[in-house]
Amino acid sequence: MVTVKIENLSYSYKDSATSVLHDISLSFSSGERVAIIGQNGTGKTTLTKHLNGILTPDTGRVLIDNVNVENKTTAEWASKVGYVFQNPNDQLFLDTVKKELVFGPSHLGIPKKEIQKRIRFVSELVGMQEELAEHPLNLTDSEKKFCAIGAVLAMDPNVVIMDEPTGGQDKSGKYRLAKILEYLKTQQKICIVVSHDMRFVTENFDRIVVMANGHILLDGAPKEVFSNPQVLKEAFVTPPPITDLAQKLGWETTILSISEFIEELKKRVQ
Amino acid sequence: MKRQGRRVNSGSLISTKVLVLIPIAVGINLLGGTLCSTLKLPLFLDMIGTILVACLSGPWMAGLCGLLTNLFLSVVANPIYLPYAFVSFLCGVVTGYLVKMGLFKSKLGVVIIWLTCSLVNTIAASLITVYVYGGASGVNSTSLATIALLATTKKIFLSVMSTAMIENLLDKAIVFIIAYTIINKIPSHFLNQYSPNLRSDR
Amino acid sequence: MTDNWVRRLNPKTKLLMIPVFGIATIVSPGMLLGLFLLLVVIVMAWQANIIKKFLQTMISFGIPIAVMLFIIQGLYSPQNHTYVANLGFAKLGLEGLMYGGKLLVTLLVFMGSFYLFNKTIYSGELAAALIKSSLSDKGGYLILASLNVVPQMKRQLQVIKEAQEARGVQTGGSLLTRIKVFIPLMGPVILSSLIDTQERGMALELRGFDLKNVSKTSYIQVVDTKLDKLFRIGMLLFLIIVTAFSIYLKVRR
Amino acid sequence: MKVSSKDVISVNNFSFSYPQTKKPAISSMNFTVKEGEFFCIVGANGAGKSTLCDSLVGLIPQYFLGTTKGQVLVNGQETTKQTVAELSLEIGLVFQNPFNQLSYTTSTVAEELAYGLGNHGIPRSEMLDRVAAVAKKMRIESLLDRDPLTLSGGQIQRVAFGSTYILNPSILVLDECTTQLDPIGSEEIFTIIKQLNDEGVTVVMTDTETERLSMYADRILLLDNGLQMGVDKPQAIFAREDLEKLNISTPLNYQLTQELTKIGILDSPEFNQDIILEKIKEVENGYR
Repeated sequence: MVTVKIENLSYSYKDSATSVLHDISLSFSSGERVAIIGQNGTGKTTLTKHLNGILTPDTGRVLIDNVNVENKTTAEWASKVGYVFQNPNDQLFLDTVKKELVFGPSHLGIPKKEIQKRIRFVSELVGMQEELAEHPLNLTDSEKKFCAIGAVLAMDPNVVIMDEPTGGQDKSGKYRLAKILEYLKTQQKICIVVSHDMRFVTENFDRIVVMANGHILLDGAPKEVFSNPQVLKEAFVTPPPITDLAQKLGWETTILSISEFIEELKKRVQ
Repeated sequence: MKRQGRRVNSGSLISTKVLVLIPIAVGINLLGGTLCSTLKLPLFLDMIGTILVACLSGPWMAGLCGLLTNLFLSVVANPIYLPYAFVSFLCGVVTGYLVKMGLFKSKLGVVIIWLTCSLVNTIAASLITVYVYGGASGVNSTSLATIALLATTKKIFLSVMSTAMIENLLDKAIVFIIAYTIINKIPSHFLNQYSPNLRSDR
Repeated sequence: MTDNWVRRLNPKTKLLMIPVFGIATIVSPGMLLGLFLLLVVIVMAWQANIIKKFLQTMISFGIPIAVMLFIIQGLYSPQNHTYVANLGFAKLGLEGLMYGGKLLVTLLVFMGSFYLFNKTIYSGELAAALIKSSLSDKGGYLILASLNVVPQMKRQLQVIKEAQEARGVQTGGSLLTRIKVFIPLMGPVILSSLIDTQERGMALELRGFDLKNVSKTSYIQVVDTKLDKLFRIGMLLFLIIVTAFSIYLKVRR
Repeated sequence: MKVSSKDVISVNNFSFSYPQTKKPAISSMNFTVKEGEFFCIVGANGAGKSTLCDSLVGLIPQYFLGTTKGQVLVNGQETTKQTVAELSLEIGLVFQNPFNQLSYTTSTVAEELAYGLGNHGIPRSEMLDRVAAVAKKMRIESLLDRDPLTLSGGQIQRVAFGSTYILNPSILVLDECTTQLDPIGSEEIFTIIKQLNDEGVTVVMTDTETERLSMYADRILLLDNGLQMGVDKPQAIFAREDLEKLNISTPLNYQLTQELTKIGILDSPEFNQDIILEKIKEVENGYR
């Protein structure tokens, strides 16, 4: 079991007077898959960077399992809070995929046997078992991302944060990501993902947080969130095309997938 | 019809491919220095980019890279660094030629480059410190060490050179260890676009 | 940036000032001419509205050097024969002091005119001036790109530092751990910059960087007035006269 | 119809392999692009989309070392007969990462846009006119005095795009140029591309996201593992049964069309959203 609580968090960057985050309160509990969406520059990444102490709030606090994040360094939180950066090139520095995966757990002092077991499992989960001996820079951008995700998952953190994992992923990449999210849910982890891909978000998340200008505009299940076209417009978020189509037809129920659309249509014409 | 790919601009003095590498290498040099001050290391480590260029595009480009590094330092940080541009230039050229001779392929070779480079740097930098700055370019730990030595030996050049030598051997040792480690991490498909005399085939 | 006559001078004029003033100071006997040229630079800095920063830089640069020169040359110069004071552990020599003084003035003239040049030109203007004077546009590229690439790399370094901390890499601690952390930090910076380099080179080619037989043009206009040309000729004449006069003085002695 | 019958690009049996790799990155490419066409290249990651784009603008084989076979013709001329710079006056390339498209020698957006013109020796008076015109087209007039490195992703992508377009190429190659943008940002870029295409510019575009491509493309080239799997109209490409295997997601519009045809609301596949909307409304009203 793990809990994350953000209490009245406000933050502004040193070099600018305007604040990036305003009085944000959120809490997440075990097994939740949460997507944070919103336009570029609204503070999504800034918010997630508070969860492992990369940034410290100006006011308010962040508690993980009731421990204030500020009490430990980011490196110390690494075993508990895994963070996958947007650009895998920022994170990878070793010369094989396997070394990248081993790096985290061996730093935590985990026995060799256990590490081997984890690597076997994680490399399969992220689809990298064939590439273990490969140099990360010889991988495609999408593979690099999975390598970075694997490196974080190998530490078996209870909270996993991913910044834009969907960007540039093809179909199989997104499918693999969905599998990873599913696995994390069965393990009762908290998974927080920043994404622009509305279709992916509606299909794979239990909860969506919509941000605009450092505020939280909406927070709830995909159905609730996408039933507010006015607010979404304010956040410059476009709902998935199928939802949009149903709204244009004037249907009251919020549609998130093709099958739902067809079902609703059948209901209406019967 | 089958033909080898070629660069159309091969006639020009510096190809674009090499040219764009230099500002990046200058940036790497400066970042090394910046990182030293943020990590509070008593070192400079501002030659990693130059070594990289020496490996990828030869001695003269490496010299140019060293020259620009100091030019830039004198523009943004402190004009004191300007005269030492000559030293960085010389170090780049020397390193470049030694790499060209194939010395970067083995660990022993790297040791030779390290010693040569430290020596060249020490002599050239001392000459500048003595003849341009009259013995010390400012108040820091090195200058204080110089004065201490001066008080006992009474010989300016000797004092300047001994402190510079110690400082250089340590700094360049770390620089070459890092550069060697990193260059051996660059995947071959990238290096293939540049020069072949880099490292033993792995 | 405020507009004034110092800023409006052609970059080439200000660039020429550095060697002319510096060399004139070196060749002239004593330090009088040097002091006068330093005064000229100071007046120009005042006219360019950068006097405060200028003086701050000159002082923070000059005082440590002055102190060191005083100790090293004043106390330990082998030329010392005439002693002006005895400090107990060493004697203060006149020759060393004079030499140190001349060196200090020379350095201040060089650094001062360099600082003035550096702070009163707009970097794009320099490149444009260099391109116009048919000095290689590749040289212009190297100077400007080196200046522009660094801030972005610094930002990237910051992101990488965060990413590595998030992976459990400690960036503080003993000297050894701090040296060890250098690779996880510099490695990604270097490797990802090298990858970017490839595309940047491609982009330059696509934008006609390497075109031959084309006289390149620039968006930035560089004004080279008659006054600029006059200044430049004047400075060169000045240098010749100073050199000739100094040689004459030396020969006569 | 905006598309003419003239071939502006023809790729004849073209293959390329990078040094020291046995498998070619792309092999036996055979297709043509017509003047005014909106031509898309679709394929999974690593299928060879970028390699193909680099080949169209001459970077392969002029900039990258490697082995080539066959030829690429742009406006009837082999790409190897001109330098990349000369070729860029006919065919421009926009990268995925706009930061790599900047020259790093300028301190304002206006200078950045003008940079390529300067290299081609365009007189300053004409430069000013063209900068103003392109800025208007790319909707970056208000940014002209800003430092490019301080802009947001969407803004900088438009600057990068503008700096390519300012050379007036009649063909534009766009290599996943919206992947790094948020939905609004990529919408803006797509609108601009569509507008240029309507004005007669030939567009060659790659993306992993098929949703939008399916709406704009006249024809699609399907790539897999460096091989050409087919060139056809989007309707035909997205109706293929091997898409799943090739790792390409079917656009929602197509899935919906298939479902609607199944339950008899549409008689034949229809991809225009407005028409679909109309049809459904008709059916709904009929039952009310």
